[in-house]
Amino acid sequence: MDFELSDEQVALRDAARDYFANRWSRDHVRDALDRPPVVVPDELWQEVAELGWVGIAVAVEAGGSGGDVATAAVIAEEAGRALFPSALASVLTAAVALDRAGDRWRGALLEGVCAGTRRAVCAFEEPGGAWGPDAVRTTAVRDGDRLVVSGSKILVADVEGTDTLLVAARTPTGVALVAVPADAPGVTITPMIRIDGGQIGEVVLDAVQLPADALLGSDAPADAGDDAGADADALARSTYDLGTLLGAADLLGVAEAALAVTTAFANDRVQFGRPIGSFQAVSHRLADVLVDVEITRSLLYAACLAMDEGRPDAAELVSAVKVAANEAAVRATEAAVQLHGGIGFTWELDVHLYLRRARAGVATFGDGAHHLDRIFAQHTQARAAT
Amino acid sequence: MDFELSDEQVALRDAARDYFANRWSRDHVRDALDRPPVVVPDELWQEVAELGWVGIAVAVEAGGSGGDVATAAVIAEEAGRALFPSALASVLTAAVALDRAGDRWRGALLEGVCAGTRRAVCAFEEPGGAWGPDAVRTTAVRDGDRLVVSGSKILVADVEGTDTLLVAARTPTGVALVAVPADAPGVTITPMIRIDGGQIGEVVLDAVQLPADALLGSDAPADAGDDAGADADALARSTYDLGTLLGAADLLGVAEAALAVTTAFANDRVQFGRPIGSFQAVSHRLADVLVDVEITRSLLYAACLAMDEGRPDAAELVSAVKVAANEAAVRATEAAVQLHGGIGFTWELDVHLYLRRARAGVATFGDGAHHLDRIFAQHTQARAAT
Amino acid sequence: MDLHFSAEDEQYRLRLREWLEAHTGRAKNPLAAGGGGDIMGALQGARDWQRTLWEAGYVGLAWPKEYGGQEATLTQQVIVNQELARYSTPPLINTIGLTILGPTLVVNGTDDQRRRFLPKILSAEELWCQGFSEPEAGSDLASLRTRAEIDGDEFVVTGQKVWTSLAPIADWCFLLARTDPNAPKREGISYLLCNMRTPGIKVNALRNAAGGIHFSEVFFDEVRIPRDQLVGELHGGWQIARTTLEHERSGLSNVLSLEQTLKRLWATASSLQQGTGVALDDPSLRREFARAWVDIEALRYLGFRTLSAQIAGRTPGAGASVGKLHASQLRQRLADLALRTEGPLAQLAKRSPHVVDRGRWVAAYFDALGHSIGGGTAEIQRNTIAERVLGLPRSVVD
Amino acid sequence: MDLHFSAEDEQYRLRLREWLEAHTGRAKNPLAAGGGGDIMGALQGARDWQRTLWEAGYVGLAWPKEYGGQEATLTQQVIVNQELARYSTPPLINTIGLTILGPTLVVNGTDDQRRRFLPKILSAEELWCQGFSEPEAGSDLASLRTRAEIDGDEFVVTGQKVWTSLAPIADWCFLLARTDPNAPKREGISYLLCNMRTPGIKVNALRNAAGGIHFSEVFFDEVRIPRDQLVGELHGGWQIARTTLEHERSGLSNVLSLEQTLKRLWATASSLQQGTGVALDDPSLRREFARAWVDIEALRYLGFRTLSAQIAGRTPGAGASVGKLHASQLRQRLADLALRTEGPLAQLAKRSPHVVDRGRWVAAYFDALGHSIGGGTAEIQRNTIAERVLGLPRSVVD
Repeated sequence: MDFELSDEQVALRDAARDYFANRWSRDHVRDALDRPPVVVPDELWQEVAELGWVGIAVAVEAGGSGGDVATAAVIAEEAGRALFPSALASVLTAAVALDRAGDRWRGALLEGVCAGTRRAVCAFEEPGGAWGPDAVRTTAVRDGDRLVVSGSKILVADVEGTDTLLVAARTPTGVALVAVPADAPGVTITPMIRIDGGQIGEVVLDAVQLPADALLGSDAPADAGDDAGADADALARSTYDLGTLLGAADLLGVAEAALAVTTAFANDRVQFGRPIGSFQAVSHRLADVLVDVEITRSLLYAACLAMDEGRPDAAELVSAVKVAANEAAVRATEAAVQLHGGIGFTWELDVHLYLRRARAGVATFGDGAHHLDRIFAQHTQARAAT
Repeated sequence: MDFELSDEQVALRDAARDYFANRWSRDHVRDALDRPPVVVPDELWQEVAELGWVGIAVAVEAGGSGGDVATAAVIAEEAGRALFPSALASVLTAAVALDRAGDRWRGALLEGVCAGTRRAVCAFEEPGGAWGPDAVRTTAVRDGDRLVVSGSKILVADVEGTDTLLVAARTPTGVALVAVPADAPGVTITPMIRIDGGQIGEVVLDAVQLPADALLGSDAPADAGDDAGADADALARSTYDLGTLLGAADLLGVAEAALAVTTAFANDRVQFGRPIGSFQAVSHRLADVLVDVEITRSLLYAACLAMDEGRPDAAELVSAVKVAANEAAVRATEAAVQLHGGIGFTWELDVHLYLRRARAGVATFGDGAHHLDRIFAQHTQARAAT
Repeated sequence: MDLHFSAEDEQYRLRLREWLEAHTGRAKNPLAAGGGGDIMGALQGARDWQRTLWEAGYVGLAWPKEYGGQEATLTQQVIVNQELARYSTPPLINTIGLTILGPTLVVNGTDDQRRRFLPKILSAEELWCQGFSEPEAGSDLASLRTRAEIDGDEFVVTGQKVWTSLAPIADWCFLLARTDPNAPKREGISYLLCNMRTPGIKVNALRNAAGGIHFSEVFFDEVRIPRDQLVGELHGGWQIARTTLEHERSGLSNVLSLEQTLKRLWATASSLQQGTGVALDDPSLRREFARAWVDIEALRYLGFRTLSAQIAGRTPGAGASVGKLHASQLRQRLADLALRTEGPLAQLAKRSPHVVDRGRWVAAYFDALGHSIGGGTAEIQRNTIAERVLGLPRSVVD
Repeated sequence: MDLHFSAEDEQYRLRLREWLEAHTGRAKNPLAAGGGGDIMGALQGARDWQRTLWEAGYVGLAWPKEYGGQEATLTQQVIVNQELARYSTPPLINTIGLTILGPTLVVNGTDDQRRRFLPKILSAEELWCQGFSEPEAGSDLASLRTRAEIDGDEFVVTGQKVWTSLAPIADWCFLLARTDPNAPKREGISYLLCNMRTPGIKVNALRNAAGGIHFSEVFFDEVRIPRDQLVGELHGGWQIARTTLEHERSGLSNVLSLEQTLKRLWATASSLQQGTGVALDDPSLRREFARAWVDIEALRYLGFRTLSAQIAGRTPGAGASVGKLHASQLRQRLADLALRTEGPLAQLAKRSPHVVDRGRWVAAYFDALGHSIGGGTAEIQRNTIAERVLGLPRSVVD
């Protein structure tokens, strides 16, 4: 039994932390707030792809690095810590969906995505104020040998520069991801702006005509028999869960970074003749943040293992870690603002960048109430089943 | 405009505080926990009645002291501070209901109650887990010139030694208080035990036969015309609100007492060479309790004025002060336990007595969630009306 | 206890309403309108609005008539506050002068100072900024390092101030400077009034976390201030400033803005789609809205109690610090509630498509975080309550 | 990262389950049963149960075989914890000896001490209590005043201990006493083992806030302790005790009891009538139940991480203090949730008609409040985390 990072994961973490520290400045984020969105320059994207991080959780034979969910979470956490754009997690997630969708989806697109020459992202959320697959109203309707997708997506992460959208759409048997070329007729993409400068957009799908096999996995009813592909609904949901988990890892990185800068500040800043970190109003608040962070990390590891093992409690643990990560990130970054005092409230300091990323992350992949409701429902189902 | 106690109210407060300090020991409460309930000895009851406190809010011509709701709250708060049994507030509330019910109810019973020779209390709550008039299922049905009351009441405060129960029962036009002699055939009273030793009981009403005019106020439909008495439903509800308000005042007294003993302890107790009150972990928690207390007091005064003036927002403000008082009392008494350390957890110290009274008070007349729901509903109604 | 307004008071309210009905047409917030446009015009508009209100007798209600005030009753002050809020009139541009310096001069100023400065604070002819905080003296204000050396009939001031609101447009600054470097830290500080056009002053605007400009650094390089612009005793500035800080913390204006905020948010939550219904269908959210209402009412009546005590000639007691702490926490809870109400859309920036209420709530969130820092952090408020109200030993010994 | 149990481990689990199936019939909590009845019989039953479990190889898993332990892997320890919880077996009577003194002796004891004491801790033949806290030395434990003077081959101990669990029935006590009154406060303390039958010891049971008896005062009046019952170096007791306190804070046992509590409360909330439905129909309450589940899972996996670090030979790091603080807060939230679930019935005492679950939840509430005091208050835990994990300067300087 081992419940910490493996030596390889530790090495990866250190490498990612070094890389981001050397190649990515938080000043990019600050500057881009005035001219959003924050984007990863092509050169850097190429580098992270070559480091194997875009395809980190894609099978080696499909062009990826063959890592597990826990390994992907290491990358997402370090990206969060460095405020590196979430594009990495977004494309990484879409790549995993393609990889898991079976042989049909391995090949040029997925290899290109892993190599950094092409990009795919998922589009789940829609106008209407609710998160996740259950709220999807976009439809994918079979019309002869065509699949017709109609609907409207918002908050689609890292949508610009993407050549393939994995659009979550309703089918007769649930929800499925449908691969939609970004330049397909009927697709209109409008930029939206995130409070942390993050690149998101609105995607309107006006009766977009696609080949019948544009759908990832099978949407045939369960009793229809022998389809060897992945079940489309399960794939769509587990993809959303993976996104949620990586979102939580990102928030954990943000929380730890905010805690670290505030701890350093509390050690340095002298008022009333003492470092302010010696006042319990400061030190106890930071201790509470550390508890939040450790709690989140523990749940993150648990959720990673559960997803990797395909355990039935995986979805519940993913919700659990998102609940914890939301709180940890908000508390850590709000404590950072408060405990820095006036200086923490200036544009020049990084504190507000962490706060923005935290608040944007909370509003992505579900807030606490959303996930607590999800946990309660799953718990009740589980009890009813036993 | 004046928003503090009047000089007379201040004098009354000081007199009550002195009286309870001299005549009531918290040791009575502690001792009685092993042999509940805590009761007021007859001699003391006679004294508080003679001081005019049982009939404090009853009109002078009906045998009372003619005080307003704010004056009654002064007494309730001091009783809470001293952990004097809640019987005072219970009987005081029933007396006000009788006084307001019109001439029919002024006379021997009410005069006796004010004089301390007779007792009446209200019975609202029922099995079923919800608080207040809306949850009443007990019925009062007219049968010729009789009124037949059937149902079950629990958590009836100070029920022993009472000769008249004002039982909340459902009528065709709402809820009404019905005066039921405690020894009427069909009435069965069973003692229950409160965690603070308080005297409560279960009252089962098995088709209790009463005269037709046993109902306080009129339960005729509003358009039935010219009844000069109070409206029974409004009277029942405002009586419950008065009880709630006095319950909040009691909790405020408890919170202040707990804050005071803890503040004194924090000044005296030395650890690490300093009074523990100089550690922010202690002092800031007590400062937060003070904020809770001041908030509660402000809302208490506002609710008293609103009730005295019969303002439409009175019910909302009563709910507001109960929400605040519940929190203040729990936070103050839990802080008292925690900040006293091990010693605060012993039977001999009074700290747990305050905690018990606080928790019992929270569970009486509605918890925070109950009152927040009530406020929301009233707000929504008010908006719909405008 | 009696919260009735007298017939006379109600008459007063009626007159004010009539006046507001007639004047609120041109009272649209001129500063807010000036976002990217005609800044100087907006500034003049803001000065004009304060002057108009003052000429009508609704500014400086508590101040002596001699200096342009009204000597109105506290009840009338409450009425004015209530009605200005009801009509959503714009804030007054010279707030810092009105709420902090004015009351200080009434108590501690010389007759000449009062005559010279008070009327122009009221009319907004002279805008004021405050020079208290310094980079190394925030919560620990008494550690300030700005020096004022006496040279003949003048003070010569050198140092740096920070978190100064309005500095780029202010005409005057009231500041604290160290006049005796050898005295204990609280005993060598003086309170000075400085014309912002004096040579040697440099203002450097600071951008805040929300991206806006509300604060500045102000550098003083051998700035000469005539000796008659000293307020109170030489070296006696600390005590005066403390009083000033207490003025800063009183008042009911918080309630009014919080009430407006809740009202707006309630409307948003009642209409914002959430799944098959609206955001406010969520029972937990409903309770939090009700709770916010409770907290605002509490703040209102806490303010009334403080006023009552003042009317009765008692010291305001705990009210001021308690009110400030409660208000700043409440403002944060309300801002957090707003973001949760927005759900997924809370991630959207001001100018984004689909943003709710033009991004008002993210702005309110940043604003709320600032509120528990500015004018004394929440931590310092708790110290104050613990020590001065509860009588606990000092946690900060220096 | 890998949380699989090996085939061998699963085999081990299976054997344990078979054993438990065969033995849990008579494993009903003997102490709980003994409320007002046969106390001595209940005590013997509790000792017997621990002995039975030990003889089967399920007590002292981490301890050296030489002294009656199993030298089992940490994974096996986890399995035993899990299965004992699953079968709701009664707690072990000699917990303090097992979790605190035993590990201390393994590290700091002499060979003789280990041979003499460890096996009888395991078999529950000798019950232990702890003599650390004193009336004037609670959070500030190093201020303890109990003296131990050396007289020939003996220590002569005089002083008072408090908050001592099990003192009236314990056979032995491990205690801290000041052996050098002139040394700095942490450098003159020694760690002693004392037979509770020694003349001069007086035990005075204390009633706690809930009305039960869990703690005692223990008075030492010139109690003579042989010199070979000193653990570690003379005057070196403080360092040993610190280690002891860390042992006290580790372990996964909290998770198991919290899990049982949540399960029970969930059942209650699903059946307790509330208006026209049950308590758990309230959506806010549902979220709080889900949240409690999250917090318990977090504690579980936090425990696993601490274990993993131990297995890998690393120091447990933040885990212990963090786990203890989180667990005590969680226990309180859960108790508060229980009382809110009960609604109006939360006011009822244990033996009252209509009381829910025989008053379990009020008892749990008192118990939870005690948990954030006993074994280091929450405040002390936060100090520890701030100083030792985050590296902040000490807030308590003495």
